[in-house]
Parts: sequence; structure tokens; C-alpha cells
Amino acid sequence: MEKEKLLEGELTPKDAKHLLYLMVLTRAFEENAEEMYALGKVHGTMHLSIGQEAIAAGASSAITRDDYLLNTHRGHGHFLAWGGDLNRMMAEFLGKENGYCRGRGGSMHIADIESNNLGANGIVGGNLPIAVGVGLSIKIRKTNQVVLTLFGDGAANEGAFHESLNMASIWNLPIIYLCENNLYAMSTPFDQAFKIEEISQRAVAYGIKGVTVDGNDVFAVHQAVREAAERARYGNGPTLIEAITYRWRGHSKSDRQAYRTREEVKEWMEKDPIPRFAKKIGVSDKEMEEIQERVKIDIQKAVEFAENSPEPDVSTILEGVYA
Amino acid sequence: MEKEKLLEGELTPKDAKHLLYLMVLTRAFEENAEEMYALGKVHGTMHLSIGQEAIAAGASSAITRDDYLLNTHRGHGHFLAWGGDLNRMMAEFLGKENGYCRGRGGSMHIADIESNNLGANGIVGGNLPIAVGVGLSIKIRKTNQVVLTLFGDGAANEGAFHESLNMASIWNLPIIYLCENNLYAMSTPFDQAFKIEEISQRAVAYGIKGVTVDGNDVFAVHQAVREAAERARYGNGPTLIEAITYRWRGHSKSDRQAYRTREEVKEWMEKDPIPRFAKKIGVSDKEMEEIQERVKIDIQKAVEFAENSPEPDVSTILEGVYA
Amino acid sequence: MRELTYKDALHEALDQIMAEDDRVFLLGEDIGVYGGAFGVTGDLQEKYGKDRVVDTPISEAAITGACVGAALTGMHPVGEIMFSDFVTLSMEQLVLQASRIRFMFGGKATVPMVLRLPGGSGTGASGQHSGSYESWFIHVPGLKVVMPSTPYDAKGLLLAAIEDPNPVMFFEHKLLYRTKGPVPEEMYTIPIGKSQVVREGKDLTIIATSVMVMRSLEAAQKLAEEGIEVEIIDPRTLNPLDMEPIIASIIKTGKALVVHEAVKTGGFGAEVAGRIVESEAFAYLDAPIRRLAGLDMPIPYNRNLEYHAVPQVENIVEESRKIVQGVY
Amino acid sequence: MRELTYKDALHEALDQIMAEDDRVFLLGEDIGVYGGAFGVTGDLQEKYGKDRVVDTPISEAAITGACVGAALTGMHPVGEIMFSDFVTLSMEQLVLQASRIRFMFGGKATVPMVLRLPGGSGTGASGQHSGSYESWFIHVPGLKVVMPSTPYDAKGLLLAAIEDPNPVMFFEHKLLYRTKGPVPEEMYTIPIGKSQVVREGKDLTIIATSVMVMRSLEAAQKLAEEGIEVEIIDPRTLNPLDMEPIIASIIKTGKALVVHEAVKTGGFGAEVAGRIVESEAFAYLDAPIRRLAGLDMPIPYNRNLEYHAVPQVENIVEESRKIVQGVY
Ligand SMILES: Cc1ncc(C[n+]2csc(CCOP(=O)(O)OP(=O)(O)O)c2C)c(N)n1
Ligand SMILES: Cc1ncc(C[n+]2csc(CCOP(=O)(O)OP(=O)(O)O)c2C)c(N)n1
Ligand SMILES: [Mg+2]
Ligand SMILES: [Mg+2]
Repeated sequence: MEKEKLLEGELTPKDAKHLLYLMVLTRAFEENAEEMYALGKVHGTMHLSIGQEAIAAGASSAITRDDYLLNTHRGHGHFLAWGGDLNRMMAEFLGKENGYCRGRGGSMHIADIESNNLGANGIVGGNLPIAVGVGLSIKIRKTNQVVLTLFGDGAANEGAFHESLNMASIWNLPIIYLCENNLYAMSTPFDQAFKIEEISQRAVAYGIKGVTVDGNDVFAVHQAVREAAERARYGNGPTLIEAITYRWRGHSKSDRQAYRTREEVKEWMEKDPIPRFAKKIGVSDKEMEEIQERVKIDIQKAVEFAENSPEPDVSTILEGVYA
Repeated sequence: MEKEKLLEGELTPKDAKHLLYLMVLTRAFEENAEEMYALGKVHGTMHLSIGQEAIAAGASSAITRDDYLLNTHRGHGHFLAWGGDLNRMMAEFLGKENGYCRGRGGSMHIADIESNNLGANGIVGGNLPIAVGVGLSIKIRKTNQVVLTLFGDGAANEGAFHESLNMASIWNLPIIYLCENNLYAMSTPFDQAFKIEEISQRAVAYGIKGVTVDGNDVFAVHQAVREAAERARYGNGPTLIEAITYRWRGHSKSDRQAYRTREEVKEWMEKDPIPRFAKKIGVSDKEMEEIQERVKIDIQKAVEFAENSPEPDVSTILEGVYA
Repeated sequence: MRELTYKDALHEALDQIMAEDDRVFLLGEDIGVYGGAFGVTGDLQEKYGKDRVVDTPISEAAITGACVGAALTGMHPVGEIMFSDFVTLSMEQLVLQASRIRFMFGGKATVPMVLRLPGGSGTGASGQHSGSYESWFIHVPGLKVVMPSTPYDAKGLLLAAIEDPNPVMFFEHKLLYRTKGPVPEEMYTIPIGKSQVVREGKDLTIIATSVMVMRSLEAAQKLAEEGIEVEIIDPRTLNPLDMEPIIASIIKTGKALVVHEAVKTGGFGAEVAGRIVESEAFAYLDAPIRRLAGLDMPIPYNRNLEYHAVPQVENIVEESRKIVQGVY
Repeated sequence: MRELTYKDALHEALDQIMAEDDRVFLLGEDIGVYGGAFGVTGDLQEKYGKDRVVDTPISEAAITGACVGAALTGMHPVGEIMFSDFVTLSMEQLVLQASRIRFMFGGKATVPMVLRLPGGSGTGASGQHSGSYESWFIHVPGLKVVMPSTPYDAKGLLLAAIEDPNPVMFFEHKLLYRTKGPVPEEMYTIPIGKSQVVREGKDLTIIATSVMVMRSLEAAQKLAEEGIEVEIIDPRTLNPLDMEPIIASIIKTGKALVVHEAVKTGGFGAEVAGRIVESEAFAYLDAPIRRLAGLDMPIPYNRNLEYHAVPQVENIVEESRKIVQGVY
């Protein structure tokens, strides 16, 4: 799927089914990651997007692979939806030489510049100023691309958010700001960090369009991103989209989750975006099982690929610091 | 006037006349500063607020000297209106040992901690994060004070603005954010840096009250600040006030002003806040002349004081780096 | 004496000073219910309430500025920057405000604040969550820079930092949080600006900071088996830096090795070398001063590369051996 | 050869490269109609339009990030931070993004950006507008740090920096803008990472940067009258640092003095001292390496204090004399 224009018109049934596959794949990848973590096969931390898969599916399918992606620390789904190769992704996750970043980056920094995927970012809001530069570059080069920029609710309180949205607005940059509001920034509930109802209200401060959508609804996200992309490509500047969702797992590996109730989590688990989307696009239980099966095999193969991949050679340790 | 509560009720005629004096004094101070600069008596740069004097008069008179002030690089008027001593201010301007900052700070960093004047700031938006701490300190100490925080239109595009207003809003801090929108940030016209009509619209992003007033009208500023102070003292949090005004002089010493027309400047000079206020409060031409005369003498004395003040001794150069 | 972990020693310091001094309050991201990313604040919000253990939005510049403003008006704030890497977002408030306000205001203001900064590599957190930044701050007059390596020092230096009328950068190391050591129950301070000899020896002077003190001690044991006795000095405060014990030691040993985790170029080790050369110890040096430090690179994700990016026990052993045997 | 000011040399470099390479564009505060706070961009907006000479709002983090993003996608942005002090607002984008992206992405991304940073004291701009920050950045692997001291170097190094595939911090000095010197009309580059001997001498090696090169040359003349011949080396690039001419020179003179304006503690001079000691030159040293640098304090407003806060010609003369006469 790399470099191929996935979708330019409405979602076809085939497209939709592929999106469903990607959502299932993302979840499986993360469940597997959890397991590997538990088995001590993974060093470091990771941020799981389980429960939030609809956003990546909806967003990536609304733009093309000639566009750009700026991803976050919770970005496995976006990476896969953009067309990331599962094997090399898994290899990166295990820190192997043939991972996307030669094992130097890991989950929090996975990138594939070749496919205009400009990388995940470990810094909350860290990709927002970068988005301005990508937008500016597009504008100067007149290439008609857009840049999809992801961030969480927590990032919307960094100064970088403000500077980025203001610059993008005054210069009409082709940026889609997609805020994944999963109601928590680590342990901080949304209403403890904001005095407003919706993050999209902040669009007012920049004179741009803001919209809040159901982040567990692939079509709603897709629609909002498609509209934003259209505005962007026609020189009408950035859009702030807020997609409401929920993270099922803890923030990272070491989270006791004392800041929320089991009931709340359970409630949201009932809003699982995967069966919801499957139902909406008329995928039967049997088809779903087939997808699950396919995913299982894909993951297994990827794990094998990654585990059999070589470790980086220590003699190459300094490679890549300078060009 | 230091440490004395200037005004708690409405402005009395006597208060008003004092404010007029302060406005005339500020202008004379700055015109004199210009001259001294031209004569080579001042080292470094300075930022003149000529044309903007109404804001300092209106704002400082709406709160007490038990409250706090956080000032900007263009803050001579606010310093005087807060009750700054003209002689020591002039001495600081000339870098003398008995200036407010022992000649170490100069115009851009003049402060008087003793009177809760927490200083001018050379960094655009630099005082905005500090305001949060002052507000928090008031809240923790339960002292019922407020903090008046000044900044320009340009500062409203720094990330610091965003972080500060958000924190102040979620914690209901007693902060009055007073934006002096003089339509330019150095050479950058307002509408080149903002895609909105009024900076006060940004209050929406924080769920707080925002208001735009005529910054050349002492009463309008006074009224807005008084209301904001009331909200703040009663635990109702911060307010964003935008006061529209205009700087008559260049940004700093070395500004050719190629970014604006003479006509525009002239137009605004006709909206001079000083005669406007004099007229409104019924000060006769004769009284006005008396004020001018008094100011002239005050300035002259201050210059003498400052010029006769000793230079800092080089042997004390390291003093004040650490406590 | 009772043993505590480094983390618990810090927690106890905060707890005790908060009970005693109501000017002290804490702020930072997820320091309340979550107890801090590394658990240092733990239950303190429960104990002292949300007004004194303040959970903030993710706004590092404003967190730092909030410390400055509170300090200027009489409070003694202790801010936590979740990972010291994020201090890159606080630099303006730290460098242009906190460190300079006092001087610029003619010595008439004080900014008694502490910023706690967990740093360092070794946890697989990769390029943006594993840095060591203390060296920048010794280059910022007006700031003090503290970096404890033991639970005992952690408690005593944190209490001293909170008492100090100046802004203090307090660097903690992630790998030290679980290390244990004796810690008195009562409150005590360790003076800021005092280096300490943590091991005596006659063959080589090692100046090490933070987690490298621990590694140097381990290396010293191995070296002792070979008959090499190294003296180890932990500056504990990087600025103001107490050179006296270092100079005295080098006069004795004639050899010096500085060990830190931060990248070598422009690091703290350079300043130490520069000062040794300027001191009377210069005349006693019978070997060049060596610096063993992090490679000039970001911290890699891969566990093995990460391990090799910063000094380990075996590197210290080898480097010490070379110096003592005059291989250089 | 034709003479130009340092400012005009920079302007010419920008003008020529923009005419030739449409990947190059400029952004910063007031660089358009205003022509830049120090006049470097001058008329370039008129010449190349608002799309290639971009006036920004006052948002230093986003200016820097905009450079990163543009560079990542094939452009060669040159950002201007109006006063280098404001780089404190760009640290996250510089240190955690620009400098590390390439490494973290496995060497598969390039970030060819330049940040121009006017710095230094001497203009009465006081505490927040007069700093020297280059030393921080030599401690950031992935960045290059350049600091020209003459119009000739300014033009050649700026063109080299723009060509370089790495992020380059380009430090200019306010007091140098009006200095004049020969500058070829055609485009040329000066290799990044090459030190230069700017004066030959046999008695002492002075390693000086930026405005201190000028002051050292002046000091050298006075010293020559006393019969002291100093050799002066301008590293021009602070990272990667070319030690070869420095080492060769010290082997000849046996004495070294580093001079810079930035405060002494933790400054570039420490790194130079550290490297000299580690080099073969150590054995040839017959006097301790001295560092003459800014006092450990913010820059004061008062003109006289400001003057004394950083090395002046007479300080260089005196310090050199002491070293050569063996007073230390
Ligand atoms: C500048 C910065 N501050 C803090 C952190 C630590 N941190 C990592 S993720 C996170 C929470 C982010 O919340 P949000 O933006 O809502 O994204 P989510 O994790 O919910 O997807 C925090 C505090 C960081 N990585 N970068
Ligand atoms: C962080 C920072 N960026 C840039 C500057 C340089 N500078 C000083 S004042 C100024 C313009 C400020 O505009 P505004 O906030 O509107 O205030 P005004 O000068 O109009 O009163 C600029 C760019 C600075 N001092 N600090
Ligand atoms: Mg979130
Ligand atoms: Mg303005």
C-alpha cells in the first residue's frame, strides 16, 4: 500500500474492509506488544492505542500517500494505516537493525520518511511546530499536498499548540490538526486541564474552522478529515478536528490507573470501534473471523521476522548522528 | 503614593487629576528620555509608550498597591502610575547606583519588589508564566490580592500566552491579563499576525471573560480592570482585557517605520489620550498648564538627581548574582 | 541506620519540609493521584491537598514560570519536570527569568525555587527521554546545580535546595531511584557547594557524578583486586563547584579521571579539567586528565547500543587502568 | 579586494544563494520590511517576495519548528532568532527534534537548516538581550556550531552552513556587524570544521572566538611592542572542533589562553582546555592553560559594568603577559 493513493473518492466497500483489517491489525499488534513486554522481550516503554483505532483508519483513508503524516507517541495505528510494513515495524519495536529506524528509534520515534511518514514523536506537542514547516514547504513548493498532524488532548495545552495553529492560520497552511481527545493526558482528566467543553472551540482563537467528532466512528473521522483536506488543498488553511475517544489501557507500561474507575473503562469498552465499524459496513461474523485469522498469521510472521532480524552492530553506534 | 491605596471606589475628581498628572509626567519622562538618548547620555535601547498613557492611568487606578504588577518592556507609564519614584527611575535609566535596580537593569528591567511591582520584562510574553505563579501564591496564601499582567499584541502569539491563560483559567487564578494592543509588534501589523478581529476573542479558548476596550480612554480601561479585579478577588478567575491603542514613536531607538504611513500615525496622534482625558474630567487649559509646569520641574529635578548620582562601583560588579 | 531508597528519601524530604513550612508547595505533571512518573511525590497530594501538590496541565514553560512567580512572592515552590529532557521547554523562564531576575533587579528580589529533574539513560526510553542536561546549567550564573548520587545525599541536598534563596536545579537519575542506602529519619541538610570523597585511594582521582559514582565504586573494587587504589570524589553540587577536595586528591595521586553520563563535548568534565589545569594541582599531574563520558550522540533505543552509549563499570575499570599504567 | 561589512557580507551570502537555490528561504521576526533587527536581511523581501522572506509572529518555538519541518521535506530554511537569547524558547525544537531526528530515524532523514543567532554584549541591551549561548550547543550532538569573526568568514561560513545537510547554529555578534574586511564578490564556502591561524607567533597560543578574535588581534599588537609574539587561532567552527592547528601551535609555544565572551564556567574554553590536555600538546605545556571569559554573571545595564563583565583588549594583554612571564 506504500506510496499508493489509497482513496480519493468516497470509501468503497473494499476500502472499508481494508480499514477494518487495519484496525484489527493495530489491536493485535498492540496486544502482542503487551505480551512481549510482559515476557521481557521489549526494553523501554510503549503507549497503546487500543480502543482508539477508528481515528487512524478514518483519517489516513481521507488523504493520499503523497500527503504527509506527523504522528504521536501513541501512533501504532496511524503508522499501520499510513501503510507501514508490519515486519519492519515489529523489528523496530524489538530494536533490530532492519526496523524502520535501524532499532535506534523504537515505538516512540518510528518513521518512514520515504513514504512521507515524518515520524512519531515522544514529545507532547513536539510535532506541532514542525507541522508549520511542512505546511510552509508545501506552500512554497506549490505541491497541493496536506499534512495530517496528530496530537492528544494534553498536547493542546502546550505553548507549541498555540504558536503552531496561529502561524498556520495566518498563512493558510494546508494542515489538518487532528486532536485525539481520549479524555486523559496520562492521569489528568480532560476537565481538570481545560475550562472549556470542547477543544475544537479553540479554533475561534485562530479564526479557523473547528469541529468535534465521534472518534470511535471511522466514517465521522473520515468525513471530517476529508473536508479539512479539501479546505487545505484549496488554500483555505488549517482545520482543528477533535476526535473524542478513549484509551482502554494505562497510559504506558507502569500505570496503576488510580485516576479513573473500572466502570468508566468498561463503559467505553462497550463502545469498541471495531465491531461497530464491522457492523456498519456489513461485515459478517465469518468475514470478521477470517480477518482475525489473517491478522494472527501476519503478526506471527512479523514476530518471526523481527526475532530473526539482527541486532545493530555496536561498531555502527555513531552512525546517523550527522549526515 | 507608594504603598498607599490609591483608589478603591470610583474615581474622584482629585484622583482623576492625579491620573492626568501621571499621564503628562509619563509623556514628559519619555520625551526627555528621547532627548537624552539623542545627546548620547543613554546607553542601550528604550521603548516609548507615548500615545498609550491612558492604559497605565486607567489600570493602576483600578487596583491597590497591595496587589501586584507585572510590567513589559514598554512600561514607563505603568511604573510611574504604580507609584514609582521619578528620581530613582531616572537614575536607573541612566544606569546609576541609586536607581531602582542599582543601574543593573535599566528601562527594560525596572522593578520595585517592595511595592509589589515585580518588574518590567525584556522578553515578549516573559511575564505571562510568572503571572501564574503570582496568582497561585495569592491563592495559596489566601490574601485576596490580584495581579495585573501587561503584554502587547505581539506577546499574544507566544506559547507562553496560551499556557498561562489556560492554567489561570483552570485554577481560577486572580490574574488580570491586560493586552496593550497598539496594532503593531515591532514592524508587524496586527492583521498580519492574527486571523481574528480582536485578541479578546481568545478568551473563548480558556472559558474566561474577554473584553476589548478603547485603550485611549482612561475610564474605559479603568472600568474593565475594576471589573476584572472584582471577578478575580471573588474567586472567579482571570479576565483577558484588550485595550486598543497606538504607539506614536518607533518601536525602539532604531526604527525607520517603513511599515506604516505618516498619515496613520497622524490620525492616531489626533486621538491623543491626554487632552481627551483632561477634557472629560473638566480640567481647564490653565490647570493643564500648571500640571505641565509641575511636571517640567519634576523632570528637571529628577535629571539633576540622576546625573548627580554615583555610578556603580566596578568592585561590586558580582553583587546580586546570588542571594 | 535505617535504609531507604533514593526515591523514598526524596519523598521523605518533601514530606517533612511540607509539614513544617507552609511556603513549600509542589507542582508538576501527574504528581498527584499518579504520584509522579517515578513515584517520588507518591501520596503527598492525599496528605497535603490539591492546593499544595498541584497537578498541572502539560505546560512546562508555565510550570517553571509558576515557580518563578510564586518564589518572587514569598513561596518556596518545588517544581517537577517529568523527564529532564522537557526542561528544553523551560529554558526561557529558567535562564532569562529565574536566574537573572535577582541581578537585574539590583539584588532586591529572591527566587527560592527548586526544579526537580529526573534524567539519564538505561531504561529504554530512547532519544527524547534519556538525556543529561546538567552541563548547560553550570553555564548559567544565578542558578545552582545539584546532583545527588545516594539516598542520603538526595534527602539532605533536597532539603538544602528548598531552603536555598536561589533557584536550584536538582538532577535526579532514573536508575538511582531504587538504590538503597542509610538515611536518617530526622531532617538534615547537606551544604550545597561541598564535594565529598566517597572512597580513598592513592593511585588515581576519579571525579564522578550521579549514577557514575555508583559505577565508579564498583569499578574501584575490581581495580583494587588488581592492586589499583582509586580515590573517588562526588562533587554533588556542580555549581558552585567545590574544587578543594579534588585538588587535594590530585596533588596526592597525580592523576585524574572525570566520569559522567552526559555527552563528552561541552560537558561538566570539561569544566573540571579546565579548573584542575588552572589550579595548583596542575604542577602535580603526571598524566593527562581524562574524561570518560557519554558518546557524542543521542541515546539509542536498542538496549545494547544504549548500554554502550554511556560509561559502564568496565569502561571505568579500563580507563583507570590505562591512566595508572601510563598507557596515555 | 573589495571590502564589506560583516552585516553586508551576510546579506550578500543570503542574496546569492537565494538567487541560485530556490530551496532556500528565510523566516524570522521583522526580517521583511524592517529588514531584520540588525539589518541583515535588508531588502531581501522586496527582492524575493513574502513567500521566501517570511515575516513571522513572535513565536520562536514555531519559527524553529518551521525550519525543522521545512528542512525535513526538502527545503533549506534559514531562520533568524532576533536576539540569540530568545533561543531559550527554541530549545525543545532544536535539541529534541532538529538535532536528534536523523539519528532517531535511523539516519534516514536530513534536517538541513540554519539558525542565525545574533548575540553578545556591548550595546547596552542589558540582562536579557546580551547573552552568549554557543557553549550549550556544542553539548548537543547532531548540531553544528559556527561562529565567524570576520566578514570573509561570515559569508563563506554562512554559505557552507546553508549547504550543510545538518542543522547549523550560526552565531553572529552584534559588535561585528559594522566591522569591515575583504570579501570576494563571487560565492564561496569556508569548510565547516576548520580552525584558522589568524596571526602567527611563538610565545603563546590564543584561541579566541567571535569578537574576541578582533580584541585578541589588537592585544597582539600591543604585546608585540613589548616583544611578546602571540599566535592567534580562530576555531570558527566550535563543533565539530578542529584541534589540529591548536595542538600544533601549542607544541610550538608551550602556552595556551582561550578567550571568549560567554561566561567562563561551563563555557567553550573548558572544552578546549579539556581537549588540549587530552592531546599530545599536553606534554609540551610549560604553563597552565588559562581561560579568559565573561564573568559568571548576567550582562549589566550600566555601561561601565557591562564593559567589565567581558574580556577587553587590556585584559587579554595582561593575561597574556602573565602567562608568558610565568606569573602563574
Ligand atoms: C513535553 C512533554 N511533556 C510531558 C511528556 C510526558 N508525557 C508523555 S505522553 C503524556 C500524556 C499526553 O497526553 P495526551 O496529549 O492527551 O496524549 P495521550 O497520551 O492521551 O494519547 C505525557 C505527560 C512528554 N512526553 N513531553
Ligand atoms: C521572546 C522575544 N522575542 C522577540 C523580542 C524582540 N522584541 C521586543 S519588543 C517586540 C515587539 C513586541 O510587540 P508587542 O508585544 O505588540 O509589544 P509592543 O512593543 O507593541 O508594546 C519584539 C519582537 C523579545 N524581546 N522577546
Ligand atoms: Mg489524551
Ligand atoms: Mg504591539
